[in-house]
Amino acid sequence: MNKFTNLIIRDIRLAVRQGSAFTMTLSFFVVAVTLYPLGVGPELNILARIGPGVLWVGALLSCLLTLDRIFQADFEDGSLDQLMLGSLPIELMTLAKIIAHWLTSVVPLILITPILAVSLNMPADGIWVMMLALLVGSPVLSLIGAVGAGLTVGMRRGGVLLSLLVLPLYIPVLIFGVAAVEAAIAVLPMGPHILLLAGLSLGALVICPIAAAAALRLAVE
Amino acid sequence: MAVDLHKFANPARFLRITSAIFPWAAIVTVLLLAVGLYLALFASPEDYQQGATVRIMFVHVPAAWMAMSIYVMMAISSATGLIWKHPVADLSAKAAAPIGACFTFLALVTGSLWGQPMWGTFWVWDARLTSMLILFFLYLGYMAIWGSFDDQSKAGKAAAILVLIGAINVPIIKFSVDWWNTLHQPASVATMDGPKIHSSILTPLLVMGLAYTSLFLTIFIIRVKAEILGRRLRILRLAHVED
Amino acid sequence: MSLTAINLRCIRQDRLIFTDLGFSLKAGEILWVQGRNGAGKSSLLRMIAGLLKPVSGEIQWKGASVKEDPDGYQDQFRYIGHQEALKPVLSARENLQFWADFSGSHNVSAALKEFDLEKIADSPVGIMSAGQKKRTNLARLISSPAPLWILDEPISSLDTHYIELFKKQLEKHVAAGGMALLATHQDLNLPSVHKLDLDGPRGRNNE
Amino acid sequence: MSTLNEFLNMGGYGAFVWPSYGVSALILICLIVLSIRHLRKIERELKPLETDRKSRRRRKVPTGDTVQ
Repeated sequence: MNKFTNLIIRDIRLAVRQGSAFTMTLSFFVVAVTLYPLGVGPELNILARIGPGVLWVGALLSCLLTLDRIFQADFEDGSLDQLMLGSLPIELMTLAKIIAHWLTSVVPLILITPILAVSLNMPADGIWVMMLALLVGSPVLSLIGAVGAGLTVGMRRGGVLLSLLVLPLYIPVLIFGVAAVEAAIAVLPMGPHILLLAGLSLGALVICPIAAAAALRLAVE
Repeated sequence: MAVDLHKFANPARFLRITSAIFPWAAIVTVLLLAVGLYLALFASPEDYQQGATVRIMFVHVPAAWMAMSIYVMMAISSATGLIWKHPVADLSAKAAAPIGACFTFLALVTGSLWGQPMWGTFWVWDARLTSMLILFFLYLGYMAIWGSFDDQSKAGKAAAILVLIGAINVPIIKFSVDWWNTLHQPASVATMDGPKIHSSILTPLLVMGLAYTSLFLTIFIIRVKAEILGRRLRILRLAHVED
Repeated sequence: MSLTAINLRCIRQDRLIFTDLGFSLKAGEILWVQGRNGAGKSSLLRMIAGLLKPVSGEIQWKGASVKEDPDGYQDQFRYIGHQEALKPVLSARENLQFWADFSGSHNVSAALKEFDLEKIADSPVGIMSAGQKKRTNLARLISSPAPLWILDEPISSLDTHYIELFKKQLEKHVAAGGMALLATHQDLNLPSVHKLDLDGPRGRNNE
Repeated sequence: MSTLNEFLNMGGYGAFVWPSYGVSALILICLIVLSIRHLRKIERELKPLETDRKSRRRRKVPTGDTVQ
């Protein structure tokens, strides 16, 4: 099992040493969300109304930004070949890469959400549920994103294709995520929404590493 | 290096079968379309509530059926391609995709044309129309992935993986959009259910559905033949350059 | 211990690279794969390493087909490709340590000594020269040992002094009963070498 | 005469029924035409290569080392 954790630790160490990956995602998320009040206008009740949707769409898009780096960096310097030839099964290797991406790119988004939520005039318990929903739903972003990244690794302008492939599949997460936050704000039971998000994550956890591994076997040929 | 035409190049048997079916499919399509259009436009009575707009349904509903069933057919043929390495499976999915995209687009256009008299605006975020729109994006993604690989056999496998992941997600998306629709259900909007399906409406609907299916089969045969000959052309050109 | 390939056929982008290609290699032998650029040297090596699936034909390790026990076969070889597979941000030691742990072996310091990399072991790979990077990559052969070496242009950016050093390592490996599959343009006049010329008629083993 | 334009008018909804049939017909016909033209183009380009391959095979047979 230590091969698996070694790979995750190595990827995290790489992300930490190349600090740019962190700051890029966070700054994109902050800038993208602050554009909405500038566009929609500063009325607080409107911002409160669109807050959950804006935050979720922002999280989706900034996660999308970092997706093609999951395999592309290793593909370019040849590490992907070596990783495929290791005795660690490719599905587990892909899962390790996905977990590393989730920790280095998606968790920071969750940590910064409260500040942005306040700027969008979101009530306190809404913020707490927003972070919970992001925490439960965001693994799907990395998992399905990894399948898209695997399919487009090694392509000249894979980034555009990646977003076209992956965004339609993000829609259920967006819908249940926003529903959970709006239910919390309206003091309605948000249990079912969170459970559905968890269901999506678990389902993706099973299917996506296998699909991503198949895509990588293709890319390495 | 001697070039040897591997078995992918000319699946003669498949081509022979399809070109035999083709004339029959074309004739059946024309007949069914004639009967369907006659029933849809002339024979069936106007609906007491919606008036003549119900006639749009005879074009909208079959297109929506075809959009869904073609995507399922693509998923099945891609799965056989991945599992049994059948050489024509990927190409048949690639041939079907543009047809599916056209039917999805038609379903969207006719749906919004139906919506205008009913709701007063061309586009209402109705659950079915929204799912159809997302299905249209999945079709675009599928066709885009074929275009972005230079190695066609790799493109086939990548597209197969994508359509299988898509097929798993379609029911989830459908469920989540319905869930989303009930959450934001403005009281006044009447859903697309329309009148109880009366037999006088059902028969033209079924006939038009069959007509669209055989139309799909006819176009599909043309396109899959073009894909197979296209691959053969690529291989012969390479052989030509090689010697 | 033997590696045999039986009428392999390779097709890439609908183009036939080679067909009916076969060879066999026993312990203590080196197979020198020759051929002009694009003749399929890299494709053959990637195929033996299992990265590229042959359209037809079979690869056997110790007489048994590779498909039966793919994981077992993967521990038996080390593949060195064109690229260095090293992370520029990490130091040479960290890189080798990661790959050693990844393949379950632990003699990184010996590898650094063999390819005399101790001086630059702790500086990031990013600031190293091409030759130093290539030596660090080759040091992987020592830090994670395997009986079969699959080497694709191993000495492309090395100067003569380090080519000799690499040749010594290769001879030591072969003398100890190891095997090597080598694709290179320079003649290393190594002992017990079989040649496989992919430009020859149908790339059959013509030694 | 009146039944014709009354039929075309369709109780005022004609403006939506006819365009939907029109768009459907237009797009399906375009799809058929494009597919057929695509097929013809490929067949046209294939013909010279096919004849060239057959002729090369006839020339090679005497030497006994046929390629295919």
